[in-house]
Amino acid sequence: MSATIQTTRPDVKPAFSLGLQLLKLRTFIALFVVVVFFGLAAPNFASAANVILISKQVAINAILSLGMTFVIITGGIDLSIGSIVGLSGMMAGGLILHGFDTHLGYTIYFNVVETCLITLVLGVLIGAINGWLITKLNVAPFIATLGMLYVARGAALLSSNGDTFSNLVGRKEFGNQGFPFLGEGTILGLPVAIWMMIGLGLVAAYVAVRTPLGRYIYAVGGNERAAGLSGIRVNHVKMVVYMFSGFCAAVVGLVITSQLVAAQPATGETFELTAIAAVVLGGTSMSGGRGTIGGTIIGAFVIGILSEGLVMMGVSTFWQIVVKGLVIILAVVVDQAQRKLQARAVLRQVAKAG
Amino acid sequence: MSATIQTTRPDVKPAFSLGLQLLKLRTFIALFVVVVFFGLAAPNFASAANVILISKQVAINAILSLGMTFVIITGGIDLSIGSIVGLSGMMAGGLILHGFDTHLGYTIYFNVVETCLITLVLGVLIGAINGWLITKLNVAPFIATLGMLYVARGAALLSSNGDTFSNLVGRKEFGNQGFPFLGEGTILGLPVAIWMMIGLGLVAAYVAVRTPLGRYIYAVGGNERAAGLSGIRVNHVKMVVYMFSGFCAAVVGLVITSQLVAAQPATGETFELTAIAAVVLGGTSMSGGRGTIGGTIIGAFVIGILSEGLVMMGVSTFWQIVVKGLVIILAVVVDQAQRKLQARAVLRQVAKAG
Amino acid sequence: AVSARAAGLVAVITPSHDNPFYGAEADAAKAKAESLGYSAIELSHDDDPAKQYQLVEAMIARGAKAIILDNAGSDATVAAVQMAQKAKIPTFLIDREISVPKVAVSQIISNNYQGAQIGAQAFVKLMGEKGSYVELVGRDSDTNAGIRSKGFHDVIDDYPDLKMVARQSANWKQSEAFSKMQSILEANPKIKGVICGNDTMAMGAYAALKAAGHGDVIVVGMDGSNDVRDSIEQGGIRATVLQPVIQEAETAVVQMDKYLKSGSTGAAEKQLLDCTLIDKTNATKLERFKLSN
Amino acid sequence: MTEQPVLLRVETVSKVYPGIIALQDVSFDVVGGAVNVLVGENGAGKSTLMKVIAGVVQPTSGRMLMDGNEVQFNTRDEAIARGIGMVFQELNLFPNMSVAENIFIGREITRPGRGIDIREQERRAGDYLRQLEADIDPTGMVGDLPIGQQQIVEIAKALAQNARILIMDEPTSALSLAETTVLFRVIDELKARGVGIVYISHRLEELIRIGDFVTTLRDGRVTGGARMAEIDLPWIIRKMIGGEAKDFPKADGHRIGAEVFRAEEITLPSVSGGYKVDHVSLSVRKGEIVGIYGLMGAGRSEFFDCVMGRHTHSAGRIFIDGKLVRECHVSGRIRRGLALIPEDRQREGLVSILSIATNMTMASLARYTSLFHIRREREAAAVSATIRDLSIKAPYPDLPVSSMSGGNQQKVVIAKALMTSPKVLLMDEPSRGIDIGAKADVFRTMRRLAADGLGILFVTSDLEEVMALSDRIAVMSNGRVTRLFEPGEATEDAVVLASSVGHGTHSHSSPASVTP
Ligand SMILES: Nc1ncnc2c1ncn2[C@@H]1O[C@H](COP(=O)(O)OP(=O)(O)OP(=O)(O)O)[C@@H](O)[C@H]1O
Ligand SMILES: Nc1ncnc2c1ncn2[C@@H]1O[C@H](COP(=O)(O)OP(=O)(O)OP(=O)(O)O)[C@@H](O)[C@H]1O
Ligand SMILES: O[C@@H]1[C@H](O)[C@H](O)CO[C@H]1O
Ligand SMILES: [Mg+2]
Ligand SMILES: [Mg+2]
Repeated sequence: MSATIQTTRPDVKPAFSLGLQLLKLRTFIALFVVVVFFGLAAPNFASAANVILISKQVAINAILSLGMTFVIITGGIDLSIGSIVGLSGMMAGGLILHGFDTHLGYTIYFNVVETCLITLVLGVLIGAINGWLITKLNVAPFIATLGMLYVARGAALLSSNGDTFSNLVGRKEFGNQGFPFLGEGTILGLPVAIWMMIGLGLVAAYVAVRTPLGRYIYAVGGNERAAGLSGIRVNHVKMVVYMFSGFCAAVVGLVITSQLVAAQPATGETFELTAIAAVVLGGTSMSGGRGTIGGTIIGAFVIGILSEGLVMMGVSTFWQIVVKGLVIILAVVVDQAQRKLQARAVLRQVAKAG
Repeated sequence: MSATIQTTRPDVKPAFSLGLQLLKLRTFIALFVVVVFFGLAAPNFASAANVILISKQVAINAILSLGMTFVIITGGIDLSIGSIVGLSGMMAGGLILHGFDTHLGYTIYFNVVETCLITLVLGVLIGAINGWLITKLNVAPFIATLGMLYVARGAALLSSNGDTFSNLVGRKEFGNQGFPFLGEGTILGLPVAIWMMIGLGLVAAYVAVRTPLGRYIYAVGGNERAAGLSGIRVNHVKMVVYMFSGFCAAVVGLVITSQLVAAQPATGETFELTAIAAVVLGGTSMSGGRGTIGGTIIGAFVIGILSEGLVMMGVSTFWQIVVKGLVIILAVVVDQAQRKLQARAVLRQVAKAG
Repeated sequence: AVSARAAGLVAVITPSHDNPFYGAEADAAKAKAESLGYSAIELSHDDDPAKQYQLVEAMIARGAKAIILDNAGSDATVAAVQMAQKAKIPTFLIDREISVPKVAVSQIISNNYQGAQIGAQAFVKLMGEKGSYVELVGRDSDTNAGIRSKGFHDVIDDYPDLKMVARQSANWKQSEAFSKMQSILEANPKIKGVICGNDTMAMGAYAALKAAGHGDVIVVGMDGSNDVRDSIEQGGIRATVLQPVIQEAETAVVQMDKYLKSGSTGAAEKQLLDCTLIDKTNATKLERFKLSN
Repeated sequence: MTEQPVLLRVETVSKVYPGIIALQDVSFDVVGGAVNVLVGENGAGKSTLMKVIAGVVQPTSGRMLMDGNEVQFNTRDEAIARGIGMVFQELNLFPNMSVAENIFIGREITRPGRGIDIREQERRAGDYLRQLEADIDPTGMVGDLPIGQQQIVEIAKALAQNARILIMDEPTSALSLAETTVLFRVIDELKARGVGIVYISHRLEELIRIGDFVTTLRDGRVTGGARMAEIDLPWIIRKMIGGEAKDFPKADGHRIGAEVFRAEEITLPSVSGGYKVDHVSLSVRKGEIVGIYGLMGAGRSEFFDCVMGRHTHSAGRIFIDGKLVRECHVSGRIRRGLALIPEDRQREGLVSILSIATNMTMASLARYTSLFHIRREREAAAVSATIRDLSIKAPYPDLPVSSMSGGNQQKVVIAKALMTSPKVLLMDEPSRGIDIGAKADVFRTMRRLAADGLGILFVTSDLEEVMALSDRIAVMSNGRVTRLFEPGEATEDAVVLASSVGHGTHSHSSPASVTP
């Protein structure tokens, strides 16, 4: 096929990388547009303080989306993260307020760090249950996590019988003070939540592109059977992604609870949908095997800025809902359109060459 | 689907037909269990009146599930039905209360039949938009319908600016009375809603097993590429299933609005999840290609009876949520387990024989 | 228990108990009913009229003697109550009213207008009669939301130096109030006060303010929940308005008992109970929506 | 033969794909009542041309004529409407539906009012299958059939279309000698009925046998066309690869060492009763190539699956270098030096949306990883080296593997296995859908690997292949090893005979009826 190679090598390569750039830029463009738009439309939107505030709010959805990205790349879905956020919040709140009652007459109070660790473990555990249902009992991810959505939410409500664990400042005598730091605290002027987003984001990105695990995640999403035959432990990989997703949800649970200084069992409802939206906006395909962490983060920002901006402009809640829906659809439509366009561009190139 | 098991060798046929029965019976057993349990546990649960009542309440979810079944068999999903229920309710309510304002100074009032037809058309239209996004712009079903979930809900809220259209009895001078019949009315002692469920159910079942369209739906779900190469108009088939799903949602919208004699824009939230649960309980696989209408109906009854029974026993709402989740997961786990067991049974047979 | 069976079953239907307000009223009603020899079950309609309708249907089938209802929307609830009425099952509304009279036997609700006004007066005083403020409104389908908002403005709007810079609905929800407040803050960092249609929203709003380092902003709520009480005691939220919701629930049950026995409650259908202001002075005396004195 | 009508004429058709010109000014006639053979190397453009005719792919330029007037097919069903049937290179069946439903998909037999006539469909499906002498239950689920039987269903499906033009793109790639013979008889019947048949295969001897007209493609261009009667094998080979035939590398001149692999009493009970793999014991020595011959459904793929540890309920013991293999996971066994090249590259060999390079290194990533960090440069080096070794046509290793032709995709799968530098290589139909050029590459590679001390077990349904390549030959039938031939001991007759033990239906497949 020497002929083909000649026609392709010199002049198609640029076309490809160009197309790739386009594809990458897609989400950036969206970001750019919303920023500029609201910068003009909404009062002191672009102020430094505000940028930080927005990032801080985006962080919550962004962190959830990180876990969701891997899940979706393996061709799965995790509908339970919203409920996990709620449940882990209650866990943290309960531990700080009432401690852990060993039914031996005395109660253990954990310090904040321990409390956080326990909560994170809980999140990972729930993720593991999801993974176990999906891999060992081969329940469809949608169903397994849908079930967990209900179970975890119910558990959260039962844990306090619907009440709110409020005023979670801890008590000196219990040595469990300082919990609000996660929510209010700042490091080098940046809120903790933002640092978490950056940290987790970098780790996830590295895993995705530079580690075997990352490759395996893409492979499993692309063709499970082939992956298995290549010696990839498909089930292990799946377990890991759902556990990571649960972990991210628990992190968010902690952050929100600490921000509210109160744990409310209904917290996190429909968070999963916004996370999925961000992931898809970021160019991850629902059919698995394709997606990037960077894209997801940008997707989260686009959604965050959008809803922020609309609220700040005082747009009616009802319109906000409509816009959200349109954006989700539009994102994917544009994505598709660009893929097509790109392909065509290349074809024309080759046609000229050949 | 019953046909999923086959045998080429006569000697093991009995074992298989047995396994087959088991598989078919699975959902029946569940039904039987819940009925018996609540029959004993909840006072006058099994009364004729109550049976009709439950069926009436099940009808709503059952009708939604019919549409969802076909969608899922094609390997898709429709998250927008809940919002369509809300929007079509508002449409009907709006038409009855305020008529259609031709901005030419006069307002048209439609009679109830026309109103219903217009509403159904709306539902089909929204379904068509979903289908169009999915087939023409190839947006993933999950995303397309997720977007529509927001857009339609927003539209419903905007249509009345969040208010409720109340007291929809119509007016003599407008000749649009009689709308409540759908909700309260009975034919031969059975509520209209139940008749609708029966009617739509029979049609759907016939289409599924006896018409080419039905075969195509299974074919598309089983192997889309092959379907295309076999000359099946894959896109047409998909359009049809989403339009039918939208249609079913509109029907439910009418029924509920007529029951409440009021249209409330938030109506139908999370209905899609319960519908999916019923479909899956009925043995339809989320990966497409496998499922039956009969199973779905039974699935809807299991869920309906369960929640109804729990209510009657005065079980806390929080526990109800947990139970719902467990049932959804259990349904699929049992399904999977039975398949495995079945296979093993035969293997043991072979071992004995050989 | 035997006698309870004899007296029959009472259904107490309220919104989801994840707002302590509803938990409290439901428990109060249940306790009262049981003390009068009824058996009672607590159900929740999650503010979904369709679900509420099905619950009422179920209770009719279950053969309940009467229904105590904190409803899911003043218009969308009428049909359900009418259905019960047709089935000869009296409904007694608490906390929220419905738009049609003579369907429910009695509607025992807080005097939301009066309550809103005393709340607003406290707010005005705390604000020093000037400065920019934000209003968080309740769910539109709940008449309480509208009435309270009116009550607020009928007072506040008399003070030209009090400027409302944002008004958003948070649907009575804590989490929604939190995120809405965050966003509003971004557009208006210099707000001085926030007045809320209920306590859960007040809690959410205050948390957002505190997290953004605006803990000094004046927040006033309405309900009188323990959470807000604690916050008041720690100098967070400044004031709230206690709804006599326990009293409402108990009165409703008493009148129900009377009605079932004699065929009349001996009271008008609509009954408004006045609210009381809660602030630093009397917060300590508040426990689960009851003032001990 | 001059009165034979031209049913369809393709005129100067071109088709451009990203990075590749699949077809360039191709003209091609489909003659009725004749077998029009299309032959060319992997990636020559055969499938693409056929897909154009069948309305699956739209040409970038050029036109098609039927009965003199121009036609244009934008979708598959438009072509079907004009009587164009096709058996695709990759199977296109519905695993979730019955054999009968598959055969009549898109052309259901319905009775007014009463809907689909299931009984009638099953009856007629039975007829077609009988015509192909396959004992497949029309009510059975296609998903439960092995790939060989699925291919027969695919052919039956095409027959049921009663097409005027019937395209067969490598229909015999998973068929045994016996099935192939039956297929050829059916093809003759169709010819007699005036059907125009287009036949694509890499098994050249087949083409010589049944072809009437032959067209050769190379790099998307037509390089020759003639009546089969007027030309011979060397001609075809010259036209398609522009050089002389590279035939099977000789087996001589390499030492066979100690035993490297031994399987003992491998069994796999079958869901449909009996055993798919029936107490199979086999051993391979260093530098030895053992060929496993058998009819379709003999259990060879299942045997390999058991060896790789893909079946939880299989029994038996496996030894590598005399040490018992305890690892039960595929990953573990790969680490112990086993590697499988699966039969179905689409479903089990490749992750089609990932790049060529990623696919190649998928099974051997550990080698390019320090701790948990992938060393890109090491990986890239290994990839380009292997691409050279196997002369894979991959201008850019970063393109998705789906953009390669069937044969080159197969080479990628082989590359993936080799990059784990295994001790024992299990190859299931390694030459399936590969042209002689590529075949020779693969076989030479097999030889070289053997010479390097690798033990190779390979499954094939090609008699010539197994005879030429194997040091020893194991013949399987009904899941059992019916005979083991020591070097030099095997004769075609004996092998075929052993392969049909307990296959009453296949008794006619004596070599006499096969060799032209
Ligand atoms: N969908 C596609 N996208 C991009 N390139 C393609 C696509 N399909 C085929 N090609 C390219 O077109 C050329 C011809 O492919 P085709 O499958 O027709 O070859 P072939 O003759 O059938 O080879 P084989 O004998 O291996 O099947 C190949 O080089 C292949 O890379
Ligand atoms: N997925 C399956 N489900 C049920 N039976 C199967 C399946 N795959 C294969 N079989 C049966 O197992 C036996 C061996 O099939 P297998 O595919 O291993 O044969 P083979 O020798 O590899 O032939 P081929 O060349 O077609 O692969 C056959 O009897 C077949 O019917
Ligand atoms: O009056 C009640 C309470 O304010 C509650 O907090 C929200 O719902 C309103 O109807
Ligand atoms: Mg090909
Ligand atoms: Mg095989």
